[in-house]
Amino acid sequence: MADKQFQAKVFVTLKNGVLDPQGKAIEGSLNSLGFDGVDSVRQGKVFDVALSATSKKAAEEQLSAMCEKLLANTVVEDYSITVSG
Amino acid sequence: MADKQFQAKVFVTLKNGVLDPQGKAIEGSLNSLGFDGVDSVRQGKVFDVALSATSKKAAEEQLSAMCEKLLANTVVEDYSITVSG
Amino acid sequence: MTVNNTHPITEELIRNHGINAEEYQRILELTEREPSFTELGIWSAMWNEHCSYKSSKKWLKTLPTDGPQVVYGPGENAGVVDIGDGDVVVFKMESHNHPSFIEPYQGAATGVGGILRDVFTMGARPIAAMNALRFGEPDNPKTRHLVSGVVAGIGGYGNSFGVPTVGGEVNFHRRYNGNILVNAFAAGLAKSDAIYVSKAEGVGLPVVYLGAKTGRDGVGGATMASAEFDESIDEKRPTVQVGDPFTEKCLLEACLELMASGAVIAIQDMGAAGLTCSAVEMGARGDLGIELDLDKVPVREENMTAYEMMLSESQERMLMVLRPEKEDEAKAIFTKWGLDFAVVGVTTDNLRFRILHQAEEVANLPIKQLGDEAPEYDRPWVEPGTHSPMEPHLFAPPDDYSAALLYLIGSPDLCSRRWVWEQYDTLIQSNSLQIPGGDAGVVRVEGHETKALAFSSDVTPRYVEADAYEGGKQAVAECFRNLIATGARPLAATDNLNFGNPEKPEIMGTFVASIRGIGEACEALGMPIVSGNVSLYNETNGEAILPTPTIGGVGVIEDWNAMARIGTADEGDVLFLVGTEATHLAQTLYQREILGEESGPPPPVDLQMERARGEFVLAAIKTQYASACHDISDGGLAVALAEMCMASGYGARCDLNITYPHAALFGEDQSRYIVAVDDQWADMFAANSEGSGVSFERIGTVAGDALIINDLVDIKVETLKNAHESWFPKFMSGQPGA
Amino acid sequence: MKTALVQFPGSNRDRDMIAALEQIGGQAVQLVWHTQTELPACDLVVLPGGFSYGDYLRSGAIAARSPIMAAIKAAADKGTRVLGVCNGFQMLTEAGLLPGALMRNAGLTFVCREVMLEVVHTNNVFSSRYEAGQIIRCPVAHHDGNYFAQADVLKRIEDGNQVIFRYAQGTNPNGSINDIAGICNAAGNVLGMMPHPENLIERAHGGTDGRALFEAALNTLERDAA
Ligand SMILES: Nc1ncnc2c1ncn2[C@@H]1O[C@H](COP(=O)(O)OP(=O)(O)O)[C@@H](O)[C@H]1O
Ligand SMILES: [Mg+2]
Repeated sequence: MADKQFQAKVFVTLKNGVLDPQGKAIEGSLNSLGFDGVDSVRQGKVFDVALSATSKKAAEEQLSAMCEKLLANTVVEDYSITVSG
Repeated sequence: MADKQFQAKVFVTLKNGVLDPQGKAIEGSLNSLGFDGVDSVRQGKVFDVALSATSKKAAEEQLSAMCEKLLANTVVEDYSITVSG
Repeated sequence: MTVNNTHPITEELIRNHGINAEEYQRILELTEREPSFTELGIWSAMWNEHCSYKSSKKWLKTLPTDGPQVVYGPGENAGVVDIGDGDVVVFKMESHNHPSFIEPYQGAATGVGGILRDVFTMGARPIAAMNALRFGEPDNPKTRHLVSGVVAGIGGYGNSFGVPTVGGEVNFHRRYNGNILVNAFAAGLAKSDAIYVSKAEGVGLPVVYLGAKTGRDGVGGATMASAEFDESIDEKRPTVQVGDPFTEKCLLEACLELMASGAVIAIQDMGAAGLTCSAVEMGARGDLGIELDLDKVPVREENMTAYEMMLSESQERMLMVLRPEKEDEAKAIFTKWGLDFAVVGVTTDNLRFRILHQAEEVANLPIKQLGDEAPEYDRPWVEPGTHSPMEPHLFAPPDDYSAALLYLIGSPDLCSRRWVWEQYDTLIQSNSLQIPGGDAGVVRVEGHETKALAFSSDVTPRYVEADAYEGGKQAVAECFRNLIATGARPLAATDNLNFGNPEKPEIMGTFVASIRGIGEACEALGMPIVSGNVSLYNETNGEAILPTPTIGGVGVIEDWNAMARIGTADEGDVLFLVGTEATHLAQTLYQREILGEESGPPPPVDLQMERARGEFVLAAIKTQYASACHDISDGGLAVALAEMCMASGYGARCDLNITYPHAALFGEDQSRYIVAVDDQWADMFAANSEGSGVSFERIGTVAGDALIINDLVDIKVETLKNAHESWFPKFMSGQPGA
Repeated sequence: MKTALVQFPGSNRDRDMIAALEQIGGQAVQLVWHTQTELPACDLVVLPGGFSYGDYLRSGAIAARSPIMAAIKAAADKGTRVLGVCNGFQMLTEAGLLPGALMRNAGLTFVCREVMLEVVHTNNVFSSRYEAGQIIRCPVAHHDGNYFAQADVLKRIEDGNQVIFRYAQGTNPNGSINDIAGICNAAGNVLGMMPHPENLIERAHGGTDGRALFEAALNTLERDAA
């Protein structure tokens, strides 16, 4: 069965309770820039992954394997995946 | 008029054609880890911003101002915003 | 699909390539027909100011460039200087001003990447880096953002690559508001019999592409680097490139392995107008033609035109002429390091630069003319005016000398740069003997028991602005002094000449006069210029930067056990002033920061005296009389004493014979040092200076926890430190009071 | 003592580390390339500092997934000494040989300066030549040295006397939780630390406080006795 092309987005964000120096700093600068509506900022990563797989499900499985193996450090990070065919 | 709470996601990604050394390295690593279905990886940032504004529209305006001023380096990066709440 | 390489050659297109009417005429003659679009791009890349030095060549030729120690002078990727025992030091300084203003992090980072490549292309492993930075005034809204971006970019690249940053400069001035300067210096170490140059040899040999893939990065960048800024700057943004220090580090290791394997005949890094400049250089130097097949060039973007590939400034790439029998071995090395390796062309005997793309010829030009017959201009220039001397009595004394000193050492141009250099890895390679904070950075020569090299970067733009000739001399003299102050014998220098629009006779005049000064000083102080870089058109909306000819000097220390430092004075040591009481207050920081004026002539430099005093101090350090040493520069004697106190943690008690107190303390008279001497040697030291005819004065002793000068200054060292250390962090954190 | 040092693309303090190991150990270090799958016979494996893979994705993350890592894990389980400094420490946490993670410095910038370290425990093969509670000088040079571990993990390593080095006298340069600068595994044969003892081992470095760590790890006393 031939492979199909998929475009996926993988989000990797810090677990709650893990401190986020970058987010904190950005929050601070935003406030000092006058954006006082900002209550909190957390910084995460997003990966745009182009991959080929036999099915959307197969693609999703591969992607979560990638997260477990490399893309996320599950000690401090959570991940989520969205695949569009 | 009282402010409402909004949860926003801000995506900051490299402009097309701009070299993405990180994405390149991750791509290589995924391939050598056996994920040979992976065709390309581009890495970007995602910011989870909690903010209060008078309206969704106001929130969106504030957020794009934040991107222009701080969150994105518009010389090499594009940004997109989604507001919920 | 096939890419369209053709494009009508209109007058506007020609103008947009920065080519004027005469130049285009010349291009027609040399091409012997109307150039193709790709050819026009190639001509413009080779003939723009950045690559051709067409405005400056005439004057650069007047600089002293040789000496027994010089192995390769200007013209190669970097200068090469003999340091004995079969070792050479390879160094150069280069600007990345415009890119850094547009995108401070990447602009500065790729600037560092470029200069490192210049050094290791020649076969040298980089061992030290410096960066000379000029920013607009602190309260300019752009300044903080530019400082943080540039510093992070320099660190981001250099730290990851793994070279210690051992020195540099930071200045703030209104005249850099719209046009900052980022000058990066790098030095490397090599064996004198293992130096590689760009001159190709042999016909029919493979031309190999090495390193990272080609994208559309910086297409037109070389043209941008020579264009004046205006409000339309945003349109120039796409030409900014992203650096990849990781790939550069792999490229370094791969190139050094490759060279060791004997596979390299000629090698050249791809800098401005990458493939074009590097290929033409190799061919023209070696009297060979070069033929390139662009279909073989590793690309990372689709549908790239020949024009884009030839002008791309994608980073971390090199071009090499290879010994054919070594191809497999060479390829294996690059595969091991995960880098591209592609045979993209061949050397020919027809002296043509021939480019094929999609099996069509897109360029066919005379390679020698491309390389050597760039226009050379004798731009009109006017001799800059000079100022009559200003006596000390013309300057108001401070109400409170302690307060004035505290203010000065806490001011933007004199405060500690720790905030900057702690973001740089100053220790990597385990050879750093002196890191930033002293007069020059010092690193050991690996594989040698006692030898070390010293590096300093210097220029005082306000002096050059006031008197370009004296200012040029002073830049070299201060560099000489900073090297001497560590116990190094100055060997040679590189320069980075940053000026405004050379088409303006006044600017050209400043350029000419400062080169005259630099040349005379280099001659007199035995520091030939072995490499350099010119950056012109540093203007925004018609206002030029302060003329800023940065000098990067290198000196050798035969035995680092006999080295001097700024902070090693011990309680009870006697402090000597080498030189005489200061009288010059015009163009000093005292005048600018305390009196709020910038006027008059800069302090003149007597080159004979500079040399005599330098050699005396050097001898004193080598014979280990000096327990500490510091040259006197910005801020004068009082600031120099304060800097020594802060560095050692000890106070000092000084009694000076003084005619004009404010001139004596803050005057910036040149060619002066403070030397600390163990009191048991003090008389001997004094006798020696008498003997050598060098003027000196015994000014005090190292004692207590406060700096005390006559009845004028009395400040605790702790208080000095706080004032000195606080400005930069405060400023960068956006706190008021900075 | 046979020593092996693993090199990754982007390692750059490997040469500093090799110099220190050879100077103090008096023996040539065996170099191992990251793509190898077996270690040479050795008693000590060193993961050097630097920017393996440019520190892209996360510092040490990609290196921690390279082929040689399995062999290093196996060796560690068998009791072979493993030392990770700076980027090496980051790899050890990423590879799961040590708990916790090294996050971006609290100040967000790269920091290179000398700090003071408290030697907390001397119960292992790396710190045994120091006195417990001794304060030593040591340089740091990193961008991601901000040690973090979830509360339960933190309690476990503190109670298990696995915190070997702490930033002392208010010199914590990166915001590390509990001022943690270096930790070892429960067995005590794997040590990770952010500071660079290899950069403070001879007069030219301005101090030798880093030597004792290598003397211990390399058993130089035993060697000298023999
Ligand atoms: N951008 C920089 N990077 C590294 N070191 C710097 C930088 N700017 C200044 N320094 C260091 O700060 C110290 C003071 O600088 P400066 O006042 O220019 O020295 P000098 O007056 O001796 O020329 C020197 O050791 C210099 O190397
Ligand atoms: Mg100096």
